[in-house]
Amino acid sequence: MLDIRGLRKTYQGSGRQVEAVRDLTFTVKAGELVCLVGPSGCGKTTLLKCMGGLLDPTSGEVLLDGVPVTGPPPGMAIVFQEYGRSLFPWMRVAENVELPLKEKGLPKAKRRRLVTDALRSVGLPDAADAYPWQLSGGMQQRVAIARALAYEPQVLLMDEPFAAVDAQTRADLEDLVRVLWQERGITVLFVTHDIDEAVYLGERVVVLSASPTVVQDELYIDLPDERDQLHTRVSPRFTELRTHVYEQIQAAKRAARADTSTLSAAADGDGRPAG
Amino acid sequence: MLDIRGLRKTYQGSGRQVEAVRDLTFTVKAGELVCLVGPSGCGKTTLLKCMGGLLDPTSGEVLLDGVPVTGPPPGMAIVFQEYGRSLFPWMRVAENVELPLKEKGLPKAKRRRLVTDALRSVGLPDAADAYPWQLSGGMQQRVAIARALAYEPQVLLMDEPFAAVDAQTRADLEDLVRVLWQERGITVLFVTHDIDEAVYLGERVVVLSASPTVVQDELYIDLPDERDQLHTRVSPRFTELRTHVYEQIQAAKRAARADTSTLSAAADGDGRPAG
Amino acid sequence: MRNANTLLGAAGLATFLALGEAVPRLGLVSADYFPPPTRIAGALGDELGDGAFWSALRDTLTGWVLGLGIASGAGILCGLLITVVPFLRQVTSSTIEFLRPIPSVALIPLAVLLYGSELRSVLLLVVYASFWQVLVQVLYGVQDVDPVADETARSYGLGTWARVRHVMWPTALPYVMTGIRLAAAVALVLAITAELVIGAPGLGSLIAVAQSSQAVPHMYALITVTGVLGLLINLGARAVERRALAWHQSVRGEAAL
Amino acid sequence: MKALTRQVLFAVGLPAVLLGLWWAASDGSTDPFWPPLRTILRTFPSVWTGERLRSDVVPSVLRLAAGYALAGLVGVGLGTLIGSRRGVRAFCEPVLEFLRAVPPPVLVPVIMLFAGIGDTMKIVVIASGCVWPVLLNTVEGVRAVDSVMVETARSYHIGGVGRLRHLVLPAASPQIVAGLRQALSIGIILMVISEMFAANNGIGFTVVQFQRSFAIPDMWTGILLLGLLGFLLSVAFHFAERRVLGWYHGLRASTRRS
Amino acid sequence: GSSGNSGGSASESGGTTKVQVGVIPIVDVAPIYLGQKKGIYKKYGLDVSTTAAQGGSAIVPGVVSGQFQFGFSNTTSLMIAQSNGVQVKAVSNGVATTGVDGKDYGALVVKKGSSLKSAKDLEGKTVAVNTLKNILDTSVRESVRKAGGDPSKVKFVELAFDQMPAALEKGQVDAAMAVEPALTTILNAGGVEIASPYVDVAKDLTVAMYFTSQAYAAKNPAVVKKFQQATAEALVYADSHPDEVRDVVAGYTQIPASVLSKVTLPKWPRDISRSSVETLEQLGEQDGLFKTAPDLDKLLP
Ligand SMILES: Nc1ncnc2c1ncn2[C@@H]1O[C@H](COP(=O)(O)OP(=O)(O)OP(=O)(O)O)[C@@H](O)[C@H]1O
Ligand SMILES: Nc1ncnc2c1ncn2[C@@H]1O[C@H](COP(=O)(O)OP(=O)(O)OP(=O)(O)O)[C@@H](O)[C@H]1O
Ligand SMILES: [Mg+2]
Ligand SMILES: [Mg+2]
Repeated sequence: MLDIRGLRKTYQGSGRQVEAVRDLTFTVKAGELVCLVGPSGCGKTTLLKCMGGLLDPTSGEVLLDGVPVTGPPPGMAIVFQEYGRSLFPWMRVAENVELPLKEKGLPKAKRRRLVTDALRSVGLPDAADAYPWQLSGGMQQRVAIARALAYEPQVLLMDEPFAAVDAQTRADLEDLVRVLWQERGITVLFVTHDIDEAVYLGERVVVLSASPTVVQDELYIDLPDERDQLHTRVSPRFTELRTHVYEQIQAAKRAARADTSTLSAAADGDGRPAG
Repeated sequence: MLDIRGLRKTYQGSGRQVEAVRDLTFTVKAGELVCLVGPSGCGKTTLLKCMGGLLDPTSGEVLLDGVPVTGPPPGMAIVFQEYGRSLFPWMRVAENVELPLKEKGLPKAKRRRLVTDALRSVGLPDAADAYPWQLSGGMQQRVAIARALAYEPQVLLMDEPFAAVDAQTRADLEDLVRVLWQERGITVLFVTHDIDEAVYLGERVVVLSASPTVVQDELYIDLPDERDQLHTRVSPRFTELRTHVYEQIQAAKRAARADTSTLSAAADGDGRPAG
Repeated sequence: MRNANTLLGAAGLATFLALGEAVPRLGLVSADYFPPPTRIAGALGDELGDGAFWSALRDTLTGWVLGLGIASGAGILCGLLITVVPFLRQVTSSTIEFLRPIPSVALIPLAVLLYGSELRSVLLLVVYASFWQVLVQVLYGVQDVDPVADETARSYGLGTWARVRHVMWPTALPYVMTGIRLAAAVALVLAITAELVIGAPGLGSLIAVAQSSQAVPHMYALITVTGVLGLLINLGARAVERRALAWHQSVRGEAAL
Repeated sequence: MKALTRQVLFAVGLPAVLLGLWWAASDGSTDPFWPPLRTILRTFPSVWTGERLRSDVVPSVLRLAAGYALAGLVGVGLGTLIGSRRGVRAFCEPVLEFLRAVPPPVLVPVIMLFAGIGDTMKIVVIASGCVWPVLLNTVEGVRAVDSVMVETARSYHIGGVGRLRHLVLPAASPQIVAGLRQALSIGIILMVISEMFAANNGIGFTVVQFQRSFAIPDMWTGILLLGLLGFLLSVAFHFAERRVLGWYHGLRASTRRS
Repeated sequence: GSSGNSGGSASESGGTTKVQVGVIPIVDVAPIYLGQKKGIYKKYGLDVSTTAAQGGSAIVPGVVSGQFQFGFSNTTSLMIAQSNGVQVKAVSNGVATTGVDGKDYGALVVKKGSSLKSAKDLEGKTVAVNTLKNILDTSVRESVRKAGGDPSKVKFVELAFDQMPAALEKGQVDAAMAVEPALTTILNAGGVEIASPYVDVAKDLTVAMYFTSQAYAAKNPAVVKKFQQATAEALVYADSHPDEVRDVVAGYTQIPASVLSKVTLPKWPRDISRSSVETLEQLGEQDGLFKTAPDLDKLLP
């Protein structure tokens, strides 16, 4: 379904040239739930924007059902990492969620039902009439998620969508995503920094290397399809998988670290700010 | 050192009235590292802003060394949850970090050293000349952290400061905070959603209830002072403590949930968006 | 809070009047050429009792309302069109910069040639001058769209029109409001200047008569009327703004404080 | 290089077409007020000779520069003050709105009472008109500074001058620049108006003189010159803006399609 | 608006022709208003309405484009217009100097206590006139010349009449060529007349005239004729009824009563003085006002 082929992206401008993504090739099959992990700044957001048709790759291509993506394809929803800025401050929460539905041409009654349901499912049934800037960070993020859910997309791209919510809500939302994915058969690409989350959620985890980015590892998650927060997370296989991913990320960072000054050095006590 | 007494905050405006914080009373001693956890939207950011003198409480007061806080007190640094918007887009990264030091009147050489060290310690030695909007989300967040560190505060308030960075970087930054805290003897108040992080970092964990907010629980973390990622996190006491905190948060949410429609209901399959 | 603002504003005006009273009374300039407000008030009373004044006021306001309406509508429309079609922006920018600084006063003979001293002459000048104000503000405002917001809109498949309506327009709105406030005053200024020079009926021609008649207090009284008109216009604009921009940082910050 | 040619083509394309249309439409004209473009262009070099450049264009441009600079300083200064203090705004706004609505041609005599009839008067007149777009835009820009940034600055004790320099002015700068841009063309307009009073040189004076003495083609050359002047100034402005607002244009363009 | 436009808004209905006249709202055009009031124009089958503009720059294009059928403009302006190919045609006298030195409706004045005693003293000084390169500076130069001074040494500055009193008093200009009612205002404030430039040009100087476009005159000779006759009658009437003139002026201007009672009224002779116009032409030519010499035969009726 989604084919990323030899994707490369170099940012230019204001006297800075960054090769964010060097060479990415992987495939997401229809109806798959793939988690993407990788060090901070490795190009996950860049990749997602290229897949969403919002950014033109420097070279390589993104194919959706075999057709190159040149603009935002229909039926795809993105939850942006910068959730705060992706909500329109001039619209109330319900209006924010409703807007894409309006553009889709849904009848009013249906729109209203979708909005109410989506807000309820992210735990914000009472926030419909608030402006986004009247909400806490986590609430804003959940509004952005609700907007994507109400849109009923075929493909859902989520960029660290649960970063700002508390552990309990996060667990609930994780289960929500899995339920929706199973019921609707949608394709989900999920960027996260939480390794447990990646393993718990995904059918497959793709580990990216540090920038300039390539695919460091791909891992099939052979946990049973029926997962739940209590039992899955304590199963031995889960622990094995998460350890594996953790090691891969460390390997990815180590490769990058070899040539730049280091973060762990700071933690060891010799690179911290003088004081 | 920091006394929060009967703090209450009600937001008003645009036809919405929210009692964000109902009644908070607790104390942070000088040189303590306290972690604050609580459900999304319970008022942690609000509390931090009141402590930082950025927001006037509706009633109650915040005392710093016995003196009521009316404006931002000197020697206090805040890392904002909305890291992206707290960086000035017209300044390069190094200038962003340097600005508060300039205002403090530090000599140029010292400023430059502090900036370089701080950026190195958060793993961004090469980003000094970039504009914030040329960085990834996690990198922006680390710039905001570097700014606070370079400022060499006595009191450090951090609002979910590691939400956007990867697991490895997060672990490194956690250790960095603990090292700085131990070496400089600063007072740290740390808001997080990650229960493990709260227990790993804190001397004490304060659990807030859902909105309208009160203190649900306070927990002294009796782990040894020398902590490290590998061993501390697998110790039985750590597991006990994190389970306790987890239960408290669930209790907090359960109390709130009793009267509003629920999030877990959605996860169970009956509250999700129709489709 | 609103009351406090009104009071402060009144205090500001009172200070201004007191200053105006003091300058001639202290002999800084002769009261013959710069009459104190008390004398202007007398002349203003004369004018208010005169039917000709009211019909002139109506004529001026007609020119102003029509001119401003046309200019704002055209400015907003052209501004949005020019930004939505990048080609247009590139092609027109030099022409816009060329036409903009051509002073409307230099167009007066042209206007007279085309329309004589009728309302249409006034309209031509008013529209020409205030159109640019709105247009430039729209161009800058649309440029201010947050890239993340725009990307959000595009990723949800919002079409061009929907993005104009739901993203560009609200972002540009604060700029547009400023543009319209600027244009409102410019339109008034031009309406009166045109009447003054061409002799189209309105406050401007009354001012011209007062000027050439050496009726200094009457002239100032009429100027005061134009100033008060400007004041009222601004009050209206502010009221609209408070409603339309309730979500905006500038208005929002005030409600919370 | 190619991009440059493209830009030049775009810049001259539409004006060329318009001039062509004008040329064609006016060619047979015998109306003294609508001279053929051919005549106007033929007159142009003889009117705006070196002597006139020195005696009329240069003084005008100098007065414009002085008035514009004054307006910029006052507009940004006052605007910042008014925008950041609600009380000051409430206090000043009625008076400012009052003054703003007074047409410059009737304001000039009043200004003459205080500033004489020399260059000072003209500079004040230019400034008095240019100041409004700058002032209004500054006020609105300052009012709209992002709350998170304001809080950041407060918590780091960035106050006073530092706050102005590092937070308020840069944050408002996109809007201030919009105002300065507007003021530029208004400045040219007021330059002409100010030279209609008590003047004996300047572009505006010359144009009005031509108009009154029915030297219509010469008057048209003056109008063309004013347009040309505005265009040149705006090109200069464009480059200055690109420098000053580099961060802003980079930010706005950063995530658009490359 | 092309010059071929014959009718404009002039239309005949029931024997009366509607005509628009562009005027400047000053004392000079009192005869038109008086003629309207007294029914003189009606008598000739004309329904006259006036539009007040600030100056010739709005009236001449208005007449040429057919917005106005007739207009009021000073003689020099008309000659300049004609020499530049603007097809105007004078139809009637407008206003003339009183011809009395020291008692004219326009005069060269200085402020109270000024050291300037005669036009000769103006050398090196600044004189305010309402428009440069026009009838006023030409006349002032003639006064200087007649007083034995060098007119090229006088500096002129443009200033509207209503600003002359203040500028004189503040010393921004040394002298001003003012006409009524600014003249009376200045004299009331203690100003002193040092010359009567109009009189210096010619005792019977035709200062301004009513005019139309040549196209209109060619197409509507009958209307022009009626306007000429009616205006002549109105001029004569005004000239002999100064009190009625003051009354009518009070109606269309706002000249304060105290000033109005003191203003010196101009003369409104029936006919244009061709010789004075010729003098004015020569002076204008001396001052370089004309591109090509105006053709008085074509301009004057
Ligand atoms: N607009 C831009 N201009 C220049 N460089 C950019 C821009 N956006 C991103 N980059 C650079 O591209 C690289 C990848 O950024 P990206 O946002 O894709 O990372 P990420 O994987 O999403 O990181 P994070 O997990 O921290 O969000 C970074 O080095 C960043 O500095
Ligand atoms: N400016 C505001 N106006 C109105 N209500 C507000 C405003 N800011 C916050 N609130 C409300 O106050 C409550 C607490 O918000 P706060 O941001 O303090 O929560 P939080 O604990 O930081 O949540 P999170 O973990 O999601 O960031 C929320 O219900 C929110 O809707
Ligand atoms: Mg990212
Ligand atoms: Mg928060």
